[in-house]
Parts: sequence; C-alpha cells; structure tokens
Amino acid sequence: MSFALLLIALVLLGSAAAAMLSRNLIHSALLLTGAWAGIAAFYLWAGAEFVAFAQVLVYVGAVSMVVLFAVLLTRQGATAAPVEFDSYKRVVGSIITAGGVGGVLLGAIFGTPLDVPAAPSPAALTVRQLGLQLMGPYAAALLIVGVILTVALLGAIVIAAVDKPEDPAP
Amino acid sequence: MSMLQACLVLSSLLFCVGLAGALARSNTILVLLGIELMLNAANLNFIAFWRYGPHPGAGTGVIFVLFAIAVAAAEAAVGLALVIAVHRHRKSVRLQDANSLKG
Amino acid sequence: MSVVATDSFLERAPLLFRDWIVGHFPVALQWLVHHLLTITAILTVFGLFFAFTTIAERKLLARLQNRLGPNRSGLPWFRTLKLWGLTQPFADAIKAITKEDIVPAVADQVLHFLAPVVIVAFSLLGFAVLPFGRYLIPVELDAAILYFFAAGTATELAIFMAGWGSRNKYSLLAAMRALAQLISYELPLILSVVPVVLVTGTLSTRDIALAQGGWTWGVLPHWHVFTPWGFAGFLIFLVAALAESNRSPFDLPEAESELIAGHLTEYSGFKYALFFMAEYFGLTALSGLGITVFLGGWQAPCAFLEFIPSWLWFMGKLAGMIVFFIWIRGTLLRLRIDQLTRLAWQFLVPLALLNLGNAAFWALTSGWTGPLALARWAISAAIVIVPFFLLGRRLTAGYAPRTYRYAA
Amino acid sequence: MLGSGILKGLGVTAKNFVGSYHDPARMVTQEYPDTPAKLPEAYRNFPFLVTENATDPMGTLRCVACQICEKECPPQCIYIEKSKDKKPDATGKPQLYPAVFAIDTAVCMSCQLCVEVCPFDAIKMDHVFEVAATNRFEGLLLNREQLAKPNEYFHQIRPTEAAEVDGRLTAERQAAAEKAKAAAAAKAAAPKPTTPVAGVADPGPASPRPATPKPAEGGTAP
Amino acid sequence: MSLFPANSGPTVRAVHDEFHGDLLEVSMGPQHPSTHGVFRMVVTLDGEQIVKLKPVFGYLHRNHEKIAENTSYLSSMPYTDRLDYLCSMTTNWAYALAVEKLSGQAVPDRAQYLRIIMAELTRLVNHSCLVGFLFNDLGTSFTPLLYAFREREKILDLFESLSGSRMMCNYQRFGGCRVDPSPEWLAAASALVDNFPRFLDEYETMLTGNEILLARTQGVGRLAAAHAINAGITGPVLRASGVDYDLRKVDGTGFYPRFEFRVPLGAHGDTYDRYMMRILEMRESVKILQQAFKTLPAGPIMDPKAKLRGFRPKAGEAYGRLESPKGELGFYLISDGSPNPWRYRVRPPSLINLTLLEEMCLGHTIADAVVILGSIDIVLGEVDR
Repeated sequence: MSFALLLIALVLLGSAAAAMLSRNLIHSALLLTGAWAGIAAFYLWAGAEFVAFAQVLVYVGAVSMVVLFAVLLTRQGATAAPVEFDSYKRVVGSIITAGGVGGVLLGAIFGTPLDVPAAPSPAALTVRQLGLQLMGPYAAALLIVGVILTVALLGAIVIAAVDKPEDPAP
Repeated sequence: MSMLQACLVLSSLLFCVGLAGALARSNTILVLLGIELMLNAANLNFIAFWRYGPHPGAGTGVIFVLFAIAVAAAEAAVGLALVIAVHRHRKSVRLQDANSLKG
Repeated sequence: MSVVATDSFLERAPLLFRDWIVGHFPVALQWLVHHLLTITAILTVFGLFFAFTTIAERKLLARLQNRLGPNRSGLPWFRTLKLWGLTQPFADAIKAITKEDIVPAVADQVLHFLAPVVIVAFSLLGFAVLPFGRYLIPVELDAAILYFFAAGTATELAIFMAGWGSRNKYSLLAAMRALAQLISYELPLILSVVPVVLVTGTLSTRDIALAQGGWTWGVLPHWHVFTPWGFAGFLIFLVAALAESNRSPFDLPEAESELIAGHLTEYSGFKYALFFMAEYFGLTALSGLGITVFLGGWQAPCAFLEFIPSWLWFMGKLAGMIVFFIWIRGTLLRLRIDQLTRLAWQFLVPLALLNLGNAAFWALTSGWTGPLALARWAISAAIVIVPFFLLGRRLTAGYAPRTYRYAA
Repeated sequence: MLGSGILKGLGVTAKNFVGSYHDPARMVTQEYPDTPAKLPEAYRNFPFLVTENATDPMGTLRCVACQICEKECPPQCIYIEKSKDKKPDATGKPQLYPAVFAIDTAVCMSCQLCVEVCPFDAIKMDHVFEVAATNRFEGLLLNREQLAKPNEYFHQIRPTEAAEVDGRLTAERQAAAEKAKAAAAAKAAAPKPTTPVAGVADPGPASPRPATPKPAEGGTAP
Repeated sequence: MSLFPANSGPTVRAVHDEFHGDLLEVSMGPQHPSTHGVFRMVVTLDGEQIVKLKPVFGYLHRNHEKIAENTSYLSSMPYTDRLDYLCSMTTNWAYALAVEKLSGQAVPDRAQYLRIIMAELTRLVNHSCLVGFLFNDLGTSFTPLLYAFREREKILDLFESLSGSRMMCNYQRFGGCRVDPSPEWLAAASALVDNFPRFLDEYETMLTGNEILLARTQGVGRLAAAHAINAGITGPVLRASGVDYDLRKVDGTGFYPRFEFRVPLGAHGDTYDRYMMRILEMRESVKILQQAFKTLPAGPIMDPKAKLRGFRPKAGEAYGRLESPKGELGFYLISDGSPNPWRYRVRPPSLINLTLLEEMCLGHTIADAVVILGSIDIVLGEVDR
C-alpha cells in the first residue's frame, strides 16, 4: 500500500461523499470537480499521464463548466433554498442498496484469485505509442467516438436551444 | 492486500458513493453527477488493471479510459442539456416532476 | 539532458549554479533539493517578472496615453533617489498585504477564500513545462502541451468560485460571463496549437522548441510563425490567449464600466492582489507557450546572435509579448458577450480547423522543392487568407463606417 | 478587411507613445509639486482684502464695510460687522471699517462677484490654492486678519489689474486732494490746513519689506 | 448532513416571472463607474438582456431653481455654472439671454462674437469629453478619454486665463461679457482651433473605423425620429435620428446667422450616429470659430446701460434658449419687478434626453445600456439641478 494512494483515496472518497451529501448544488458541483481532479491524481500516480491530463481537461475544464452552467440556468425562483434530501426512507434505502452493491463488489475483489505479476513492470506508454495505437488498431473506435461526440454536441444544442416563439415578433 | 486490490477497493467504494448519491438525491443534476462518478469509478479499474494487471505493456486499458472519458463528456453534455430543457418546460429539476413523455 | 561543454558559460550558468547548490546536500536529499530549487527559481523569476510587468504596464499605458505613469516611489531612506518609480510594485505589494481583508457577511466564506488560492496555484502550474532555455525545462513531460492546457482549466473554476461566492449580482454576472468566455476560447486556443503538434509530431514542448532550430542563410529562422499555417495559428493563439487571460479587449468578466469589477468586486487587499497576480501569471505562461510553439522558443532569430544565452532570448521574447499585450490593451475597446462568443465560434474555430487542414497539407507536402515549394507556400497561404476574408466579411456584415448628410 | 481598423488604432497609439517622449503638444503633464503650477493672471480662487500698508494691515484696509459684497455673495459666505467708530481712509476721509470681516471658504464658490460689485477695489481674488485645514469649521473660516494682504501682493499676482486699479485710485485721490486743496485755499481764513495725503499708498515696489506675505496657512486654526 | 452551512444559494433576489423565467434585478448606481455621476438605473435582466430599466435620479438635487428665485439675477449667474459643469459658458449665455430678453437689453457686437466663440469652444470641450467618456464606457483603458482630455485641457487653460476659472467660468453678464480677451489670447485660441482638426483626424483614425466600435455601436439604442420628437429630445441625440433641428439655425441665436456652418444629420439614430454627430459637430464648430476669429469686431464688450447691481427688470416673462452642446437649454423667467425672479425654471437638455433611456435600452444587454447612457450625454448637475 502506498501512502500516496491512501492520500488520493481519502481525498477522492471524501470529496465525492461530501459532494453527494452537500445541500448546496454549487458546492456539490465544485466538490465533485475536486473528486474528478482526485481521479486524475490517481491516474498520474498510476503512471497514465496522458489519461490524467485528458481527465483534467475534460472533467475539470469542460464537464464541470457545463454542470455549473446547468446549475445556474436551472436556478429556480427562490433558489436560496438548499436542495433538501427526499424522505429518509429513500436515503436509507439508497444507502442500503449502495452498501449491498459495495459488499458484492468487495467480495468479488477479495474472492477472485487475481493473476498479479510479482513486480509490476514500469509502465512506459509514450504519447507516440498511444497515438500509434489509436490510429492503428483502434482507428475505427476513434472514428466512432468522434461521430458520437459530434452527434452529442448537436443533440445537446438542439435540446437546450430556446424554442422559437410561436408567433415571431412583428 | 496487493496494490491491484487496493485500487479495486477504491474504485468500488467510489462506485458505491456515486450509486448512493444517484439514488438518494432527487435533483436531476445531482443524479447525473452520481452517474458520472460511477463511470469514473469504472475507469479507475481500467487503469488499475493496465498498471498492475498481467499485461501492462498493452495500452488497451489506457485507450479504453480515453474513449470512456470522451463518451462520458458527451453523456454529460446531453444529460445537462436535457436537464435544462426539462427545467424550461417544468420549472423544476426534480426527477419526480419529469414524469410524462409529453413536454 | 546533459550540459554540453561547448555551450557558453552563460548558457550553462543556471544549471551549474543549481548543481553547485545541490552538491552540498546528501545524496538522498538531492532530488528533493533539485526540485525545490527549480520551484524557487520559477517563483522568484516570475514573481519578479510579474512585479515588473505591473509597473511596465502602468508606465507603457501611461506613455500611450501621453501621461508619465508612476514615477514617485523610490527607496526608503534614500529620498532623493527616484529610480523612475521602479520600486512601485513593492510599494503596491506592501499596501495590498496591509490592507484590510473584507469578506461580505453573506458571502460563501469557503469559496470566497478558496478562489484566489486556487487561481494562483493553478496559474503557476503551467510554468512547469515551458522550456525557458536550451537546458532549462523544469519538468520534461511527454504530453507537456496537454498538461499545460489541463493546468489552465482550473482558473475558470476559480473565477466562477469568486464570482458566485461573493454573492454580488455583478460578481454573479461576471462569473457567468467568465464561464461562457473561457469555454468558448479554450477550443480555438487548443486548436491553434494542434497544427504545430501535427507538424512536429510531438506534444513535448522541448521537442517543439528544438524543431524550430536552424536558419535559412543564417538569418531567416525556421520558426513556425514564419509559415502560413503557423502565422495564422499564431494570430488565433494571440486572440484566444487574450480572451483566456481576460485581457482587454476581452476583459468582460471584470468589465469596469459595466460590472464594476466583476468577480473581483468583493475582493480587497491581498486576495485582490492574488487575483491580479494570477492573471499576470496566466498571461505570462500563455505567452511562454506561444513563444515556445510559434516563436521558436529559446532559439535566437539569427545565427550570429546565438552567443546570447538561450534563456535571455526566451525572456526577451516574453517581454516582447507582454508589451504587445499592453499595447493592445491601450488601444482597443471591449467586445460584448454575444460578439465575443460569436467571434470564437463563427470565426476563430472554423479558421483554426481550416488551419489544421493547412498544417496537414504542409506536412504532406514537405517533400516539395524548387518551384513546387513556392506553390506549397501559395496554396498554404490561400487556405488561410481566403477564409479569413470570407469569414471576416461575414463577421462584420452590416457594420461599416457611414457617411453623413448635412441639413440644407 | 477585418482588422484594418484595429491596426490603424494600434498605429495611432504607437504614434502617441513615441510622441509622448519628444512632442510637448502630446505630453502636456506638469509634475506639479516639483514644478509649481503656472497660474494665469486672471486665475481666481478665494477672495482677500487689500490693505494699503503692509506694516499696519488692519489700519489700512480699503474696505469700508459697505456690505455690498455680503449682500451679493451668492452662497452668502461673507459676514461683515461694521465698526462703531470711523477711521480716515487713504484720502483722509473718515470712513467706517469692518470690525469683523469673515469669509467661510468652505462655502465660497470663487465666483468673483464680490470683486465685481466692490466699489472700493477692496476685495480681490487670490491665487493661493494650496489651502488645507484640519478643522473644517475654524480652519476654513478666514477672519479679517487672515484675509488682509498688502497691495504689493496684489501687484505681484495680478500686475495688470493692480496697475489699472492703482492708476484709477491715485487719480481719484489726487482729484480728492486737489479738491481739498482748493477748499483749503478757499478757506484761506483757516489757520491750519489739513494734511490730506497722510496715507497715500505707494503703488510701486518701494516698500522695503519683501512684498510676499506668507501664503495663507489655512491649517492653523486661530 | 451538510458539509457547508445551509444558508447558501445565489445572492440574487430573483424576480420570478411566469413567462420569462428568472429575472435578475440589478441596481446600477448611484455608485457605479459609468453612470456619469450619481445616477441610478434599476435594471431588470433576463440573462444579460434588459427587460426593464428604470432611471432614478435626484441624488444631486441642489434646489437650484428655488435658490435662484431667492437671490438677485446676478447672483444666480455663478450657480448656472454648476448646472452643466462641463459647459458653463453656454449655460451662462442661455441665462444671460433670458435675462436680456426680460429686460430688453442690447448686447454689443463684440460681445456677441465672443459669446459665439465661447459657446463653440465649449462645444469642443463637451463633445471631445463626451466622446472620450463614451469610449471608456465601451471599455477602452482610458486611452481615448485621455487624448480627449489632453485637447480639452488646452481649451480649459484658455478659459482659465480669460475668466479665471477652468470650468466655473462665470463669464457672461447681462448685456455683454465680463472680460475682454487680449489679442494674445485670441491668437492662442485661434492657433488652438486651427490645430484641433488634427486631433480629430487622429481620433477618427484611431477609432471610427475600429471593427469593435462598429459592432458595439451600430444598431444599438435606436431612437426613431417620431419618438424623439414626441419626447422633446433635442440636440445631437435628436439630429442623430435624422431630424433637422438646430437652434443655431432655427432661432438664429445671437450672431449665428452670420456664420457659415452645416448641421450634420444621422440616418439610423443609433449610438454610432450619436457618436458621429459629435465628431462632425466638432468639425463644424471649428469652422465657426475660424470665421469668428477672422471677423471679430473691435468695440465695447458691455452694454454701457447695463447695470450690475440693483438690477430690476420690469414685470413680465421671458424664455431664453440656446443650442447648448447637449441640446436645447432654456431658461424661463417671470419677473414681478423685484430684484429677484418670481419664477425661475431651467429646461435642462440632459434630463429631457434621458427620458427615453428605457426605450432605447430595451432588448439590449447591460453592456449596451451603459454605452447608450454614455451616448445620450448627461451631466447630473443639470439633470438633478
């Protein structure tokens, strides 16, 4: 167990849990951004630099902005009111569900005989190798992702665009 | 506990947090964020297996994560656009209020 | 990276100095000292650079506006020594530190406090991958460019935190503006750099700077800015960098005439100074990236000027960029938020995408020689100039200077 | 072409930048405390009272407490109390004098109407503009002693106007003196002729004292 | 359960509107960098767009009219300096005009010329200043404003050497002017006026063709001619809407008919037109000034019959108006034969031009509102009186 991993795990889980618990949407979003940054830190720790930077760029840079925008745009009348939890029944139910799922997952992790190499080889995946792989074996996937992104962008614009007023102003 | 297991435990805990949040909250944005968290937890697994798994040389895990990030970004964009659209029609971001197909 | 002994002493001086200091420590601690020294050096150099940028900005703006600018502050105890007011930034710093820190009672205390801290911390991260000289790269990263942009993203969040946490309507409007602006300009900024990555085939700033070495006939440097696609990319980069660092004419989030001071309205004293500092750090870092990517990095412009150490060239170019930004600020007026986003999406992004294709063309035709080389230049130039005119005309459609009639 | 207007603007600012180093028509800044402000003669700030003789300022005030300025002052910042007794003025004619003459410079709006309406050329506008006080009420309420400044000072700050005023006054006084002389001659029986020109002001810089009085140090409350 | 205190949420008092969603009410001013004084706009925003704008003024009310009714005619003269404190020469003149009308005084020729010279110099001061401030509202870092101030300073220095004060000139008197300018003064003023077009050319090179300026001002804050006429708007704001109404031509105030000048007219009535009206008017003012310096007659500057004190016009009423740089500046006086006016009323162009602010701003963004306000050219001293 590495100390760095422990630290990352603490920050990550802490901010994620706080984000889910916070009654203030903006705080939630910002804490979640922190959690995403923590995930990037994990990638960095694991040696996947490129993915870490991509994670920061996409999540901290873009998704968090979109989330904040959404929060601000959906501000309701007297938004000063905190976002309350629903019934306790629901909260307890969800925690039990999550705990159950977690138990299953943990059981699976510890129950599976993982084929772990004795000493992890130093992962050296340069950007060049990554690029060659993306353009070689994964070229089709890359293209499809590109299409998905484009379609999602257009779709998001279409969905979020203001409806045209029924009668255009004279 | 090996390093791989530690990473997997972290990932599953994160998944549980996301799951609990997505289930417990009724605000659409928060539900969406919980789902994002779960997605990220899954990504952690890929990196963990890539790094500590049996075949560290292959870049599959990394590339899969890259694709997952791209798709998650698209998902977030569309999801939040939906939230805004629903809010415009219903004046609410509560999940329970978006209960009919007709806008 | 080993220091070649044939380099001039000045070129090696910073490294020799570092090694000399590191040598005093036990071997186990040397890596730590090595990094700490690097960090200290960056903080000192760019802290001072920031300080003198502020005074340079005030002086240059003043001269542009036919004023004298600050020229009063000298040194304590030496009343007669005026030093052309060069100690002004230190006086400002003392003032900023000693001022009362006012936090509005209704403000979101946590965010209000965190915003300046976050913004300064993240604006400094970008410096880590800039090659300040032939051997002066703090961290050599494979994906340096990606890192640079990733590090810059948090500043947007910080501005949002400041604007939202202040609980001021102007601040909130500014936060919304900042979000819209930064999202819009992130894209052209990155897209303007991608052609260079495409042509050089690397994301490492060190390699990009190295790729621009060499001269034609010893005087014409092989900088990317001297190619059609590089020039277009540089222009797009300049505009996007101005917008990313909230400089005039894109200073909408802190638009003084509209939003008082935008997200800075509720900040005073040291926190305000931190924002100010972060803005200049961001600008400096972006300028550094622009220099590295387009202006040859630390390379000398002519072969016979190579005796000047590379880091001096870098700092000189950096100063030049800053002066240019100040000049822009002294001249232009502010855009409106819709025009700002329109400029990004309808002009810069298409142009940057076309420029990407242009760079691809350039890379594919690298074998053309003789008259074909001229054709290569002409085609490449046409790919950027024609859309520039067409898009520009679309952008300014309906706007023209008018002629007026007079009453009979 | 997009950008041409911006480039032109950059050119103009660059021209101004260079011009600010060599063109005095562009760089108009005066470094004020180092190079004293050059005031035009007509400059007006706050009024002062003209005295004929610097050695006896209170005895030789030109003001005769006619209170016209007090009445005309738009913000009503002048306060005058007439004296109970009379003193001979420059022509020897016994005149009232202001026992109290106060101007509240916090209220004064420097309009110069008091100067214009004064028939005796007794109140004039000063050039001193570095007035600051630590006390808003006492520091800025100037009394007779603070307001009185000798005629030489008037000459110094407004040579043209002072010369004109003095010329007019001397003419008047000569006329008065001749009239008196004629009256004296007519009254030949009278044994003792009056000495009419006791205090005629010497308009020139003949005064041995340095003519500049200290600028009103508004900060010192009385 | 919460990590942070719960009293959170945006700071805004949202005005909830069934149809428009959430609106934001911002009170711009009275302390705001670009409300040109202590002016306040209560702006209701939908995003950045203005859906409602309520101008609030009166923060600088000084009871000017009532004070004037309680002092002598002469004593009000310095107070008129403080109405439109950028153009004291024209406010002085307008007031003197009204009083002269009331008392039937004549004004000598030289004084008439001097008045026109001063009024046109004032126009240069006001318009250059206004254009500079407009650019500041548009977001320049003070550069155009300081260029304008540089030229304005030169004119103000002239005013100071003539009248003793830079802005509070207090120069006009009933029946003439207070001081006769020396030949040196006239030569200096003439030289300054001859050099002024150079400044204007440079200014226009710098900014008139600037794409950002065009985009920011063209089509912004349109004011239809009919609307402007109905609201009683005057001055460059009215002429920018294409209405040919200039009191210098309509009334032929003073000796204006003796001068040759043109009245520029706009076609669109937008902010750009209002800006250009000022620039073009400055060019025409230069022409007037050059003619005036050439043809300035010698002679007295005061009507010999004019009385400074004890001035009692006969009972009656008079309205004196003038094309001030901001529009029609009028003084309405009723005399009952006493030394004080019985009724004293100012028609301030700033205030009346301001009345259509909301109409001009609706549908534009908050950034435009500031610019539109700047293009109307208000001086709060005159608005609030």
